[in-house]
Amino acid sequence: MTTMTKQEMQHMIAERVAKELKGPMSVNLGIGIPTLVAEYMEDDDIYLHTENGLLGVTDVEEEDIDPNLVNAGKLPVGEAVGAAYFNSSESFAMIRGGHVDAAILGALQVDERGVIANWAVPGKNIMGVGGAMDLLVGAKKVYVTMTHTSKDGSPKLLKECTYPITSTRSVDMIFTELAVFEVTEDKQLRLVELMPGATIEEVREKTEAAFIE
Amino acid sequence: MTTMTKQEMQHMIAERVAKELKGPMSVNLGIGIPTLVAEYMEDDDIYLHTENGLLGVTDVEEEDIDPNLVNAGKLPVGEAVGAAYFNSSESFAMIRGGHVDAAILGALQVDERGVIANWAVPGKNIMGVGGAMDLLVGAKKVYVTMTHTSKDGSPKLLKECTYPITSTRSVDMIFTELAVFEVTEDKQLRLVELMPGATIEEVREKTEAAFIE
Amino acid sequence: MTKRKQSAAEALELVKSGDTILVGGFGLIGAPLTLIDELTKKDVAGLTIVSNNLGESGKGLGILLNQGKIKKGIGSYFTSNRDVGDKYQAGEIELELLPQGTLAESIRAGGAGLGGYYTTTGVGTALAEGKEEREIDGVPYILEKAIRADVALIRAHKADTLGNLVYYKTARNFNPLMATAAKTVIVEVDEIVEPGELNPEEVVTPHLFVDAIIEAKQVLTKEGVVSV
Amino acid sequence: MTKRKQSAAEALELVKSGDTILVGGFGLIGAPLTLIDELTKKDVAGLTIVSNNLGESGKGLGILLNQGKIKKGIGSYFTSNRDVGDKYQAGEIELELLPQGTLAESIRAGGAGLGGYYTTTGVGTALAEGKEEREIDGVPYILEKAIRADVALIRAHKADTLGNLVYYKTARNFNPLMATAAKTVIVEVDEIVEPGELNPEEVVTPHLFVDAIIEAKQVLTKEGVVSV
Repeated sequence: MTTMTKQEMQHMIAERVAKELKGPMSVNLGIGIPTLVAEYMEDDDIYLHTENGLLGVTDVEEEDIDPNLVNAGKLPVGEAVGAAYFNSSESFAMIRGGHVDAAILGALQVDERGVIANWAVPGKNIMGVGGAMDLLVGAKKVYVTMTHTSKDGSPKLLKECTYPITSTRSVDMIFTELAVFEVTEDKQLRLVELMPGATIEEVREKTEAAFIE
Repeated sequence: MTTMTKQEMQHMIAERVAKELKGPMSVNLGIGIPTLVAEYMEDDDIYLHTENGLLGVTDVEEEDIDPNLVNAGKLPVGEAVGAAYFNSSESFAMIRGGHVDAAILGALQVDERGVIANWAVPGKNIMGVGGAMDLLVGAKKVYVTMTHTSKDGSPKLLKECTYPITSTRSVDMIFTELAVFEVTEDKQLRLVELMPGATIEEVREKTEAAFIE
Repeated sequence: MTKRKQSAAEALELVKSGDTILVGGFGLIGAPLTLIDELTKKDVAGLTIVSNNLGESGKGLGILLNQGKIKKGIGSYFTSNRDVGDKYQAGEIELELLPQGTLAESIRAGGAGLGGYYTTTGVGTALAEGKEEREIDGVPYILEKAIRADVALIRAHKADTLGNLVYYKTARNFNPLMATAAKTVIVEVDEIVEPGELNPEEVVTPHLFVDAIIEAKQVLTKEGVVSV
Repeated sequence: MTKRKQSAAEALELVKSGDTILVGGFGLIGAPLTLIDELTKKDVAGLTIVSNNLGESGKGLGILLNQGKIKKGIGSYFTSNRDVGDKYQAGEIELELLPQGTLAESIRAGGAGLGGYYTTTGVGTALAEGKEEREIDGVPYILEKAIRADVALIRAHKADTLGNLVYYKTARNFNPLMATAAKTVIVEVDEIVEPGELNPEEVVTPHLFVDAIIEAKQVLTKEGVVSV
């Protein structure tokens, strides 16, 4: 694992999440690793939603970039066949109302019930939340992607989040470069898969949260 | 006055209200006498709103009737130049949000503060309200048109409404075949005009509500 | 993938007794007449119907009413069908009357994942009875709750096979709202086209709201409702 | 009648110190760059700006921020402009952070004449502090209040001279909402056309919301903001 670059790690996680997506479905991709998921989706019946007002996001060639056509990360995107534009209240009505099938989000921390923190760090100014809280309460399924540990090696899967939580709702699955967890109905983490090259010992060592093996 | 048909009376009232409308403005016309007001509007900058989803109502020739293009009374209408269609929640957002400049409505009763009853009769089933309550709370100005008395000759301008009120909001002006009243800032009726052929004695006799002469 | 169904019967397969059903239209204008017609042939009862009106006497939802399949009606203007009053007098139907803007807004709130909202409409009237009143910034409002349903039956003009919808003139009315507020959304349209044929800027209902599409077989014309 | 104004300065005549101003855009995308530019030249102070972001550092609303004209910002993602943090640390600006969907919904509620609404977003988080929580049908919600403003500065694609508006791709974002929630609504567009040139089925903002229209002179391109 130590020979993998950060970028390779991110792509590996993105590729793994993509396998969970079976169309027809609508999916909202967050910033960071989630954005990479689009590269690995195999099903044609997956429709990407971006909360700034488009259902039907595709990638775009450099020469076709339109400065007024972007995703929630303000990156240039393309318009899929069968797309639709809408305003921000309509977009979040879709999200909050339960009409988006899945959201793939990054996280700073996840607790052992699957509750995540992904919008603020204590001690710093709380300056931005964007659509994170709306996606957490509204998306039918929430999949979290993140590196298993922080830069300093400390676990991100914790007993309790020490950062402000994004929602009281537990996510459905968590994907790291070491493992895939699901959150059970009674809100426990369950290890469902080791990622290539990872060992159960390494996962145990780098995870503070209790999980079912 | 007694030689006037009911239809003539209605047209006379409609013609008088039309004089109050100075564009640019958006106006919602209710069912009955208010619908006739469109025939007498002299200003080109008046845009008619109908709560079933159209700004830019015009009249329509028999041969151009489209069964899917109607006003709130379900009567066929035409589409003006510069019109726009919208859904029912957008339409009532316009009304309730104070974006429609004037509503012209019928009334069953008006009390001496200008509060009206126009949607239900006690003792009968309360079966329909439509957009009446929304227009009352939302339109910037509300003009009421009605015959001065009921079929049995009893006054409709009363001390208190005996029918269920439509809103606690006082209307702005009341137009009958006998007189024009405005509602003052301190919520009193003030006679501003006698209609052609009417006498102050007749208005006094047929009006139960107190009014300033 | 296509959401096109071969018949109204196939589209209505999931509808069952006791369901709450949103039905589009302002009277017969923009009402899903083909789906309503099929519903009158289906063996269901105890329905709660949310619709501006309950059709006209013997037309549209009026047929369903006369069949006794409607347990409760939620709408703003039942006066357009005189049979509703008779049923109500006979104790055969419950009714909930809402101002038209409140009916529309409550359905939108349901679709948008809201619990309820404070509106000025109806404050101080008989329709505010039993509803919480509260002042916000000095203005009195009443609390109205969101409306959500099991099924929505709606009418649009065109659909692509993904389920994107555009509407036609004042037949739009409640339909786009209702498309957002039910677990299963069934649409009838004049024409079904391929994805890419509708302009993305002009789509009113994006496809993620829609479950099934059929072509309309009962259509409102100048001469009334006709089969096509 | 035409709502066309000859200059941004003329369009902004009514704007005054202490105003609450809604400003469209998601970052610079769909932001009314010409009107913002003119606002930076105007002698006003103590503004409350409601906008998803406060521009970028030294761009769009970021200039207004650095001029010290903004007393308070209400938005969802100030992180996109690092200057906001510095101003906040220095106690030179108040900030109110809302989830993006709540920001959008509160503006819509303001335009729709509602007092507030119950949303699930934010329940149990730091952003729910001080907000009323209440269960409706077993689900916990928090109360969010409507947002209304003195002025809205928005960006659309085309306007007719009456004020009907259509938008362009993801530059639509908050603009149609903001058009409904201010006493004075000022729009900049790529093109002003005659009434009748926009299809009534495709108008997104009907003209009764709009007060003044100008042609955009500052435009976002692949190369950044340029004057045209």
